[in-house]
Amino acid sequence: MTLEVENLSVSFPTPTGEHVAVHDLSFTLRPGRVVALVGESGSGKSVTARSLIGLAGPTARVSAQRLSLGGQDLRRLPPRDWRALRGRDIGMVLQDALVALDPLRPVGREIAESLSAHKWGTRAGRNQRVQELLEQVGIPEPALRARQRPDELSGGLRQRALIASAIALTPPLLIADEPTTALDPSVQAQILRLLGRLRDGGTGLLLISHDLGFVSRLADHVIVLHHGMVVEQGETARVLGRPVHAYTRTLLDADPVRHPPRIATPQGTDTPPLLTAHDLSLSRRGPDGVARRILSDVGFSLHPGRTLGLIGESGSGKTTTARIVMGLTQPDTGEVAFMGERWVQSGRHGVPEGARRPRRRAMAMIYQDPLGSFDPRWTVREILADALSAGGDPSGDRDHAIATLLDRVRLPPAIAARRPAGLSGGQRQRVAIARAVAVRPALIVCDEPVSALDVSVQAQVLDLLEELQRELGMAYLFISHDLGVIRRMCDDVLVMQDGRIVEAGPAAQILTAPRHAFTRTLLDAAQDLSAA
Amino acid sequence: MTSLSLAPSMARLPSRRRLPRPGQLGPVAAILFLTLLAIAALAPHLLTHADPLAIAPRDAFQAPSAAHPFGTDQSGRDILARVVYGARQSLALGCGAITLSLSIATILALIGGLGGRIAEQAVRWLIDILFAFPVLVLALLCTATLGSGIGPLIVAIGVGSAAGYTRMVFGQVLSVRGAGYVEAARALGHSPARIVARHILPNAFRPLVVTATMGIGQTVVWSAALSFLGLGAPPPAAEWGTMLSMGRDFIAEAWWMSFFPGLAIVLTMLSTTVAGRALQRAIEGRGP
Amino acid sequence: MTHLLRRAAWRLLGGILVLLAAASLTFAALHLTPGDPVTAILGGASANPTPEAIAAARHEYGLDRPIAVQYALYIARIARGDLGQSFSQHMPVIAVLRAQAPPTLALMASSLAVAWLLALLSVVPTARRGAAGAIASTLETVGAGLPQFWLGILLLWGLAFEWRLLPPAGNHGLPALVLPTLSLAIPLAGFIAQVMRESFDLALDQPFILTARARGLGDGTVRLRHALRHALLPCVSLSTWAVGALVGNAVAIEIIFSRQGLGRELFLSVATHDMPLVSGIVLFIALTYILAGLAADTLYVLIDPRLKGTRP
Amino acid sequence: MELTILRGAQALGSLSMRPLHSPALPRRALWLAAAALLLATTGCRRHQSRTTAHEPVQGGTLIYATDREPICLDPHVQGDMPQVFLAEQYLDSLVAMDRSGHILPWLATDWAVSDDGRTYTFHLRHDVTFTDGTPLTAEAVRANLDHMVDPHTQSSTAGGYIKQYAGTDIIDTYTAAVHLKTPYAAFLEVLAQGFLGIESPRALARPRDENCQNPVGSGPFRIVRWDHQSQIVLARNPAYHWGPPTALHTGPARLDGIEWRIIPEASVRFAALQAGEVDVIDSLPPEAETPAQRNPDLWLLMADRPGNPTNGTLNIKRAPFDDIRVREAFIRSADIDGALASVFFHHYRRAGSPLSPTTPFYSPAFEHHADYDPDRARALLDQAGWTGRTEEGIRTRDGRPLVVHIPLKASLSAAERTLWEQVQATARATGFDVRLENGDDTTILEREGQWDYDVRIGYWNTSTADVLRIVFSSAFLGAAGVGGHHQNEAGFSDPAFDRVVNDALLTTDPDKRRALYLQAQTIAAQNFLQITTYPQSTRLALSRAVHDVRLEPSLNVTSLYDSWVTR
Repeated sequence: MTLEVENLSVSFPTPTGEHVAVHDLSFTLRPGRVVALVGESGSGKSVTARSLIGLAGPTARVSAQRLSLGGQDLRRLPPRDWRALRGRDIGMVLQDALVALDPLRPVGREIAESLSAHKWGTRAGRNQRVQELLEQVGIPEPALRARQRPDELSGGLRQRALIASAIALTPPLLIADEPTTALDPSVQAQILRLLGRLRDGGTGLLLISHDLGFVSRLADHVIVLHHGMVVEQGETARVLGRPVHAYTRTLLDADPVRHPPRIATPQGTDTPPLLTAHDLSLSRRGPDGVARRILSDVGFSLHPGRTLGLIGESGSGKTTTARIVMGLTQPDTGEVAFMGERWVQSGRHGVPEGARRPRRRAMAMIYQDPLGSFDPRWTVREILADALSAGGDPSGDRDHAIATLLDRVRLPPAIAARRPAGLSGGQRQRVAIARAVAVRPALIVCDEPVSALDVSVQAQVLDLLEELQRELGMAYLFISHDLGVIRRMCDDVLVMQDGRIVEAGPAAQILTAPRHAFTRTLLDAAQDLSAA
Repeated sequence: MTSLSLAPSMARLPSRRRLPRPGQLGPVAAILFLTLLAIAALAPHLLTHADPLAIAPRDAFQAPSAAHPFGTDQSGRDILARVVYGARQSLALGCGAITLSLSIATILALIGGLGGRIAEQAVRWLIDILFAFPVLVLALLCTATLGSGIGPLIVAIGVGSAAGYTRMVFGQVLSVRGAGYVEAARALGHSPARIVARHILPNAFRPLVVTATMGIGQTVVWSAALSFLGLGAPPPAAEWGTMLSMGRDFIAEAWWMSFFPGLAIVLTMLSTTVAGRALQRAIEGRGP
Repeated sequence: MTHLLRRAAWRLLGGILVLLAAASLTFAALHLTPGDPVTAILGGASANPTPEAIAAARHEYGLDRPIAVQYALYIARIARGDLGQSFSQHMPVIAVLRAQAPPTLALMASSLAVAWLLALLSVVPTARRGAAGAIASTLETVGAGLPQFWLGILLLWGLAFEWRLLPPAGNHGLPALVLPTLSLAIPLAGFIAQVMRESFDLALDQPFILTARARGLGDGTVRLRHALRHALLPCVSLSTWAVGALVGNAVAIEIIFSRQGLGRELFLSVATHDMPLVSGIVLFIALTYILAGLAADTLYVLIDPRLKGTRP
Repeated sequence: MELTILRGAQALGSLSMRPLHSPALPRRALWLAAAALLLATTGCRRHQSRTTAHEPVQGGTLIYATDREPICLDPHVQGDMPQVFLAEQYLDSLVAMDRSGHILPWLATDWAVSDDGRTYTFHLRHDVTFTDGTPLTAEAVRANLDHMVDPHTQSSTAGGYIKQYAGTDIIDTYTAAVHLKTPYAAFLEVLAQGFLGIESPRALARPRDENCQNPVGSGPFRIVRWDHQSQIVLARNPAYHWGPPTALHTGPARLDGIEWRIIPEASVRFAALQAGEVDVIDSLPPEAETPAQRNPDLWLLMADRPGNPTNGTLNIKRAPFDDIRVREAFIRSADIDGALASVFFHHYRRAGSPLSPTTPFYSPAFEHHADYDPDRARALLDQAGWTGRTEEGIRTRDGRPLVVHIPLKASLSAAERTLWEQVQATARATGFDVRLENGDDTTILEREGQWDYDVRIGYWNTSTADVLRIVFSSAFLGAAGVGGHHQNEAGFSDPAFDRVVNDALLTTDPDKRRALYLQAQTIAAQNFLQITTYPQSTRLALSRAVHDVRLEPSLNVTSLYDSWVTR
């Protein structure tokens, strides 16, 4: 069964006029083949996916010269036929199974629903089928898992469950919309293999992703979308190997993996460490009341002007470490010294916030979600003015200071009057950076500063951070789950797993010759995913 | 090129923009009615020439007519006039009560939100306790204690409805207290006082404008309920709830006696709600 | 699991606190009130008790003791579960409650049930359905704005007085329950529906709804099986509040429909400053509210299993 | 006025009423028609049988709906009207009274009064047993009288009526000698009231609050069950054959039982009657009277009650009413007739005299002694020196405004409330600032105890002119306890008056008493102590299916002993 799309256009009426989400998109998807839609947020990938199963929404105006599945014209399909088609002829996998599966129901029921929706078999038969499917997608103890809810499953398992529910009726075609985004690299690799198996099993796959590396591993045919326009399409090897369109090239170059690794800053041996942490550990009581160790004797030191990378999978304790360093969370044991003085001290005679406050300006933070860190009522000007006043900025001329800051982070002065909510992700993160440098800190803690951004923007922000470090000479404590980013940014690296540091050392050495097994798996996963 | 229209039953993109809300004219009507109320409260004589207190026993129980658009009551007083003049009473009650209960709520919420663990737990319990007393029950107790009349009524409703608002403001304070930007401010080394003043207070209380607007209507209803139970303003004062309860004894003979005051109450409630919603959208519009 | 015990204990403590506070508040309220309960005890419309009678009554109810003593005795008695003797009813408070609580509870139950029914009918089929949704939500706003007592009067007038479809007086048989129930249920339905609609709309925007549709599920199934459950939580917590409010609103309704019940009893006992009875009723209401809270907590977990153990 | 039984159509004629000023009427008539039609279709269970059976029918249950629920079913305790209404159905009295005020035998076959008028010897019937099996004996009589005056009983009526009671001697099983401290000519009259009904001594021996729930008498019915706030169920007493001489038949009651429903809302109560939910309602609200007359399925039974009519008593212990001129001015500036014409729909007659027309020894001479007369009122106020005026037009005397405080009990009926609102409005025209002050009953009783009022709204139902002594003589000035229930609400104290009313108790000679009570009425009237508004009255509306409902003469309370229903 083949899906043929010719000049598909989707548009939405908006107060300001017709907004064209997708324009003249054409491709053909055959069983056993993989077509990839690549592009950054707002490029129209998802709209396309939804249009193909008739779920673009009532306000959407979908038009095409040809839109047929196995010869059946989809353009004037009555709702009931659409329903019959969904799940049976085309399956759909969304990103993040935690919300893509009903969080209140056991995954087994969700999968069974794909069967019952099409009156497939008896109840017993369906349950049987559910078991098979779970096994097929490689979930151990399927009987148990079927009774668990998404939040009770690990990221990898639940994503597999989601896929299982999509392929329940073995549809010839499968649409995967960002199937691996926000997953840890190792999990991404597993999903990659699973999708590969499905393709080999003869399923036609429409793969939607922003991750070129991931796409290159799977797709036969790549379509690069930019603002709803097709900028380039063709054989994967050709498009990714010899891109003709500039945008494609920027996308490729943006991939941190392609960026030369950082040349380590020479360590000023004479200078005392800017920041030292000793056997920090912390345990927290979970909702079930059971105390869990989330950090165990973590210790490290960071010298002025250098960048220390903190890598590990989600839940490995990276952010907790950062918060303790920031003095926002009190550890159970251990202490932190900053600029040679006691900064954080566990136990009763800890350092009072009052004693920290004068030195706080010397340490700034950049958050993964900048928006949440801005007061929704404030304009960019107010935000920066506030930061400057905190930094005890001497120059009387606020507006000038703000202008210089904005210029420093490559933002137009006009931004000053706007609220962060109205800005793009990249702009927001730049404002966050501007706020951080406003206080002229000696250390900036960066918690996943780019993981929420499109690749091209990612690259620009990373460039900016490097540049600022060169100019202002501050040190970074840099947290990321992305090896590429770490390789590019860091002098030294700490690898964390389950709240412990499993390996530490110079980036060059760790990322080339890892000693610890976990580090190696991380690297392998990254290898699998990075473009050929 | 052909265009296929998809059945409306299908999912939409997660865009919060929707069809125009039920009647953009809703808010307009609401504002109009509220202005009318304001006039009635401030300059009632502009809306009616009749004297709300002048009795004419022999014109009692007249059905709505040109002379008496809303009819007359059991003493032959013009009901339109009484409804109009009653607006001041009722609005005074509404505004007074909502102000009182919101100030109670604010104070408790701040104590609970910023006063440390014990204060927090204490406030939680206090809210529980207050909630265990339905508004009317508390109000009954209050009026039993303070006697009847406007002042006690305001206190009664104010205290009675405080629980709900306290819980709301308290929750707001807590969520703001944990917000990312408050932490960011701490990280910048701002003093707690400054953080409270510049972040927590403004953000916690921004929704209060809306709440207050909507609350007025609710409190008007409650005060009417109390006057209805005979605890309202002393005669001959025109007060909607009192008129309503008086009218109920004559409902079979003169439906208009309780219908029109009730209508006034309902319209007040509705228009404050609608206006409040509009206000909310406006704030959110210029907010995040 | 000690942790779970601790939470239970905490909750119990809270409950007791609430009850104690309720008791003390009523005690205070009724001792601050002007007017000697004795005049209430002996004061019918045309009562003229002799000095001996009054002295006897004062002594009988311990009203000649100092306030502090009265309070202590009072709390002690309540702790023993003895609510005392209603002096306006000439019978034990417990007996009054036993007689008056059932009708009110029945009224509350039926009102809550009907309110939920109306809310579901108004929201589930119309949410995100353009005009229908707009109309329904307008109706909900109007409904929520109707004062129970006014609605009650109009229903009484229309359906009982003029059309004689239903019995006017609200004590005997099921038909008599209809009008009071409606007057309480319609506004409540408005409130619940407003909350439900909002969360229902939000639920419809969730990705899992898209997934469900992508499986080929019909719209109705999606709404009922997936969206609805997510929309229930806030409505449940609203309902616990409603349980409290219903008792309050029952006062007016029971009076209008001349229906026996706690609401009316409460009103009368406050008017007669019948301290034991008032505090008895208030305690009962507080207890109902607490129990409703517990019930809601269990419901929460049934609706959203993720909450298991997380609720304090 | 004499007992009036209004029968449907002719009721319209017999009632002197002007057409009602209400354009709503035709509309309502229409409704009624529609309603009647619906009634027929929805097949409502009563009112159907219009066959006016002439032969009384045995059996059946009658549903009686009243406004107030007794707080205690034993009328000795407290003593409020709802109690005596119920008592009439299950209690008998020692003596009965007929319409002309004569005392007739009942439980007591005959009696002798000693010359000093301080000992009454009662000879009882030998065949009377209470429904708990206890026989009626002299012992029982003593137990009852002792019970009434026992402070613990908390009697505020019966106890008050026999303050003079000293004790009872048992002459033999069926003969009791009742001793009084002082002569008390009204003794037999009050004994005839249900308030002083005779209960089973065995039942009385129980704790008061227990007896309150199900007292036991010897009457035509016995109390079966009391569902509080809902109904009281009574069943026939099959052994009953000692009915009062005023009854229409002898032997057991005709009804199997009575359901005594409590429906406080007047409009609901009337609607229930129209809907056939109940057979009889009392306290028919004025606004429902005309519809009731027009409803062919209903008939009305009404009678004024004896005693001190509904009134506002002026507190003469403090300004402004310590000045008789101001009192007269106030009374004359209150347009009661206007009120009776509006909220009372012309159904209530004005009462001008301190006694209700149905009271023994009532004199019509005072009906118009203080009618509405604003001009005279103004003149009087000028004389009294209330010549100043505030900008609102309130009169003042040396700077102080002419304020009249009137506390209103929450339990006051809508019509009554309106009446005083209208008094407020009319009195304002002559310069009175009348303050109507709402409050729950307890708070207001308290104020009354403290003499903290200028006008006290009340009434006093009793079968004797001796009521004048209770409401005006100095003997009743004393505040009783903290609650402070002085019966003499005016604070009137006049030795001459006291002498008259006390003398009236010493003689049993009707003519002497008549003369004395005429004097008493004169003094009370001349002193302008009350705005009397309208007589208290019993107003029943009954289904046509109900027959022979009687009003017991002493207080005109409902008696269902003779009644029967046709279904």
